[in-house]
Amino acid sequence: MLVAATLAIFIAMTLAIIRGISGPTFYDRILAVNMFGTKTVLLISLLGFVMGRPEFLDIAIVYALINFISVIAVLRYSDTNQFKHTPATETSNHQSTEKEH
Amino acid sequence: MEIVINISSGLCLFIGSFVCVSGGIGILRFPDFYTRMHAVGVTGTLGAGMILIGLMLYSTDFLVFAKLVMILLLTLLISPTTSHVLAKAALHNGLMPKLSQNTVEQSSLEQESKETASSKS
Amino acid sequence: MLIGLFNNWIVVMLMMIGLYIVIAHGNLIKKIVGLTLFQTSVFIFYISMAKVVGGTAPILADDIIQYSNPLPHALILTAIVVAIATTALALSLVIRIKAAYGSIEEEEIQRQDNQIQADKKERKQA
Amino acid sequence: MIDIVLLTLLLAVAIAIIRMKDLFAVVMLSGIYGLLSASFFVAMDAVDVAFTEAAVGAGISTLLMLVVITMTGRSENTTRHKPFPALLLVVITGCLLIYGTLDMPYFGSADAPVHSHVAPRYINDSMQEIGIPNIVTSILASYRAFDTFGELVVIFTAGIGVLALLSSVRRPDNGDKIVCINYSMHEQHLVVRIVTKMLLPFILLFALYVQFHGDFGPGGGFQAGVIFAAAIILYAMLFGLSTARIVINQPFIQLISATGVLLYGCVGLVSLLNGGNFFDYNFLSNDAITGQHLGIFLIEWAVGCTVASVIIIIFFNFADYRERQQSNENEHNQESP
Repeated sequence: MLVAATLAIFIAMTLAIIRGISGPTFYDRILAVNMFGTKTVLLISLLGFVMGRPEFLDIAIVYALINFISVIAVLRYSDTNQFKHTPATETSNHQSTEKEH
Repeated sequence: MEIVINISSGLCLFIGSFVCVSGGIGILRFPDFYTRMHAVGVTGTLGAGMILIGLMLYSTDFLVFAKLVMILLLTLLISPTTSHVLAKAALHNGLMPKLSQNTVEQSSLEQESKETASSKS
Repeated sequence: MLIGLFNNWIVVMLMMIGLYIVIAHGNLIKKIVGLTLFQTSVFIFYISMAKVVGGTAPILADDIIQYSNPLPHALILTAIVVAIATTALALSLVIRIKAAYGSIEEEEIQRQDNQIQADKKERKQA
Repeated sequence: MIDIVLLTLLLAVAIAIIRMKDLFAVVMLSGIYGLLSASFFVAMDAVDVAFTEAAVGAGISTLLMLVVITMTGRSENTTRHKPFPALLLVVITGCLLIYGTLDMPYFGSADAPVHSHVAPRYINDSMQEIGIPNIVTSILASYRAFDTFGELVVIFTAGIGVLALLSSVRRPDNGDKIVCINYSMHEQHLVVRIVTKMLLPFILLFALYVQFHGDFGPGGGFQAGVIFAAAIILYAMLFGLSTARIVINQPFIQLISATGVLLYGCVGLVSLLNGGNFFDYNFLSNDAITGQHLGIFLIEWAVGCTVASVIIIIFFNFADYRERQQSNENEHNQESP
């Protein structure tokens, strides 16, 4: 069951990476990084049990904290004009999403 | 007794992994940022909680158990906060939700309510 | 062989990706990201070298006989912190370059430098 | 098996980084890259390294790059110079390196040359010689203390370099405007502020735990320093740089960073004066093991102080430069129309 859960986490991580790469808006990327961070916390906890030495869970705590700090940092420093959401800043062809804007 | 604990922890892990994978599919398949965030926000907390509870049932050492509880508490505190901040920042920076074509009036309504909310705060 | 050397090959590929970014991209921040990739690939190389099949983390416990090699871990641990310090130094150089040239594209900076050189020469000839 | 999956994901992320034009996306992906490589380190039993990489690679380095991007602009110029010679060079070098790996010992083999030289001594004798369970800490702080001293001086020098490049004497009249910017920016972040206030004591306590627990589990001065600095950075981000500077002012933090290096050097000198070699902790006390414990304790503290304060210095100067730039721009905008 532990191995199956690890596999499931891997699948979720892969999907998050795909969203992080394809993106369209930069909030999607932050979301992907955030989700990836949560999944990494779970992966580390699971790996400890899979490998038989679960006493190193401190690492997972650090991951959770760092994940929080980096998301806050992104939002704190995205206040300049270049991060205002306009269709021109889109990087891929998903611009139809913002027609109403 | 041992069998009961094993089965229940396996069940927790299974539910947790299922929720995690469905969250992953959600982030990939949903049409716009807000729905994606909904998928991640809901499944992130629930999936993490279930998997951590499953691991708690597995653990034999008290210290390991305590650390898992700590991770669970942190996740419960941090995950909703980040979702909240993310959605708020996206809305403030002008990213609008994708709406179907016949609800444009609704979107303008929403714009108004947003403005009143921001003037209140 | 495929499984036995897979880690090394991935490390080589990551390293070459980092090198390619450093050579082919003109943007200074992208170059720094490339350097980070290169550094991380070296870290991965060392750490995967330290692994022993069947071993566990090098923290002594009573009922464990086989440990992974702790020496590369100690080397890389310090290297990571040094890497962040040097990256920060590089980034602050980028900030100053941006302040001085108004751009962080390598070609633009070079063009401005050449311009200054040419101006100086003209002034000398005059 | 786990490592193969993780390495493949790493490769995919790296390839995506090449192709990205948006620097913000590049930085986000490099954050994912850091998290992935840290998970790989856990799978490779390198718990101490994973600890450091998690805090540094995924947290601090992403954060610093982000601050710089907001100052220097987000999009990359699309033209690459000489992509084909570069590609050729890279492919040739890569092929040579792969040819070189054919002679390497296979992954995980216990009789590889790496494992035959000094490592057995560390694994077998460190409990008798040093007396702490975490072998990585005993190598880092005792067997190779001189190495670590060098690394610490490098970090300190990098801190000085950042100071020399970015710091400036703050004009007092500018302070009010910066406070104004901060105020307008943060009044809406109520929820995060409350959560952060709840979390901060926990993070600081956790940093201390990591500092003291480094002998028995993953942790130590480097990790604790980074976590401590991360807590201060979080505070500075949400409550404004000027508020954070009241808590930790610049001269104080500079003093701490220098004190760390000095303390480290002094431990070596004391052991030298007591009749041993440089960094021979056996001579710090009458009992060899007690001496080792004392030496490692002091050195971990020195490392923690210097790392924490250098990272705080770096962040403060970056953020300060950014705020000054922003207030200058605002002034400029107000004057121009």
